[in-house]
Amino acid sequence: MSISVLVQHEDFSMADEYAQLSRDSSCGAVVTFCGLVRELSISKLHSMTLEHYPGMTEQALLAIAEQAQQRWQLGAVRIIHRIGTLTPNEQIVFVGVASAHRAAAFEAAQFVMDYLKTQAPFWKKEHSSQGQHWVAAKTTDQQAARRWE
Amino acid sequence: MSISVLVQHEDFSMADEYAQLSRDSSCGAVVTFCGLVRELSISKLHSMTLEHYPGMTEQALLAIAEQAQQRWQLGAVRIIHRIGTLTPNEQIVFVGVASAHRAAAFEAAQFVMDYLKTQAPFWKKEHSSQGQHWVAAKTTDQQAARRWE
Amino acid sequence: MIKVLFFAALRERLNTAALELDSSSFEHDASAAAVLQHLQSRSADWQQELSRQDLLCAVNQKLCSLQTKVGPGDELAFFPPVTGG
Amino acid sequence: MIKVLFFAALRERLNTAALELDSSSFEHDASAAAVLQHLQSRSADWQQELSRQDLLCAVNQKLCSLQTKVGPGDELAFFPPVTGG
Repeated sequence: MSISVLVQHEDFSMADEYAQLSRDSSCGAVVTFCGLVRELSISKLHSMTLEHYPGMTEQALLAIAEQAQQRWQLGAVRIIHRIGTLTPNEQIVFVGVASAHRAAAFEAAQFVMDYLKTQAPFWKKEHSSQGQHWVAAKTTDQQAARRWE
Repeated sequence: MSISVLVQHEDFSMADEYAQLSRDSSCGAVVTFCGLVRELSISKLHSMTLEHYPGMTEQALLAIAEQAQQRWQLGAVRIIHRIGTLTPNEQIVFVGVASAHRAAAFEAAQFVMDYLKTQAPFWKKEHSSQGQHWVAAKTTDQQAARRWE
Repeated sequence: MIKVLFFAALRERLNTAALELDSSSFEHDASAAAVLQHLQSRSADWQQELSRQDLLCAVNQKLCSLQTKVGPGDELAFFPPVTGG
Repeated sequence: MIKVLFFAALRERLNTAALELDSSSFEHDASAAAVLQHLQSRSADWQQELSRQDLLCAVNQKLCSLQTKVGPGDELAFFPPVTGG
């Protein structure tokens, strides 16, 4: 079982991440999630700044990956989250899970995203044509995380 | 909304598929599933042959993608399934979904795989050190598909 | 004519991929079950192979029940549970 | 010393990223709530910002409740609900 988490300014390559995840010859299922910076509905987004809590963030992501590993039989879990300034269409977050079974891979990837959204110390600030403002947390994310309790 | 399905002998490129799916600037979430040929636990797998029902298979995949589109708000659904002879570690199937919301992307990708597993006319034959045999359908796949009814 | 196709293990066991039946030998509103019954009567082997509980049926390339009506020009297919993905 | 950190909107509103408190001014088994109360008493602004219902607290880089005990050398952090991903 391989777990790895990264918090970085640099972009990541989906192709490289997938190649790494699909290497384990006992895992027939690879699920990936990618989150990207998207346009806003009410104003023009110029950029987004991602703040984090250095030290705690890495620990939180690692703890989430370890919980996933305890709940499901997984071959690999990989989490990458970017910080700093990102512009529309840029990649923000990658979660990849390899497993022998697709149900485990799908559920673990969802679990990781739901917990990351509610427990990993990242904060987004949007810079748009209407000025800058901190993104508000969504109750739907809290609800999504609660289903795993 | 873009739907596309392919049934082909040729391999596919996860990188190309992801690049295509992540293009839609209104979709912040991209979920992919890849199924790969894996080793057998009891014997050495030499290869696997995938038979299909030409014509019906494409229609079945399209119908599954369309049902997903009706159930969730999606930007794109892409399904690729290979046929013919595949060797260990080769890619078999790709399902990619882009959506504005991650829950929709995750659920739609799972739905597509669950229905593909139980409704799309493909049959696997394994060629191993113990001879050749047709893979048996799994009741867990039937159960997985039933949860969407 | 009614076209009948077999796939995978069933195709191998029957040693038949496709055959054409004269639709005039069936009633006007015959069902897939009637065609199946006709095929089962061909031999003890066919009887056995085509009586499996898990046999799936498609009419004109759509999964359906054996109650589905079939007629001239229709394409029927029988096959084991699918195992793709 | 007890180290206290603020993040994101809270950091901006308090205009403070970090501060250090003399741990001797707290009881031996003081909780994060006691530290929070001390910080709230600094001004009306701090009182308001640090009384939000959705305020999260981490002790030594782990999310925890305000009942968690803190002491010399500990790192406390207060921040708004997280919005990564």
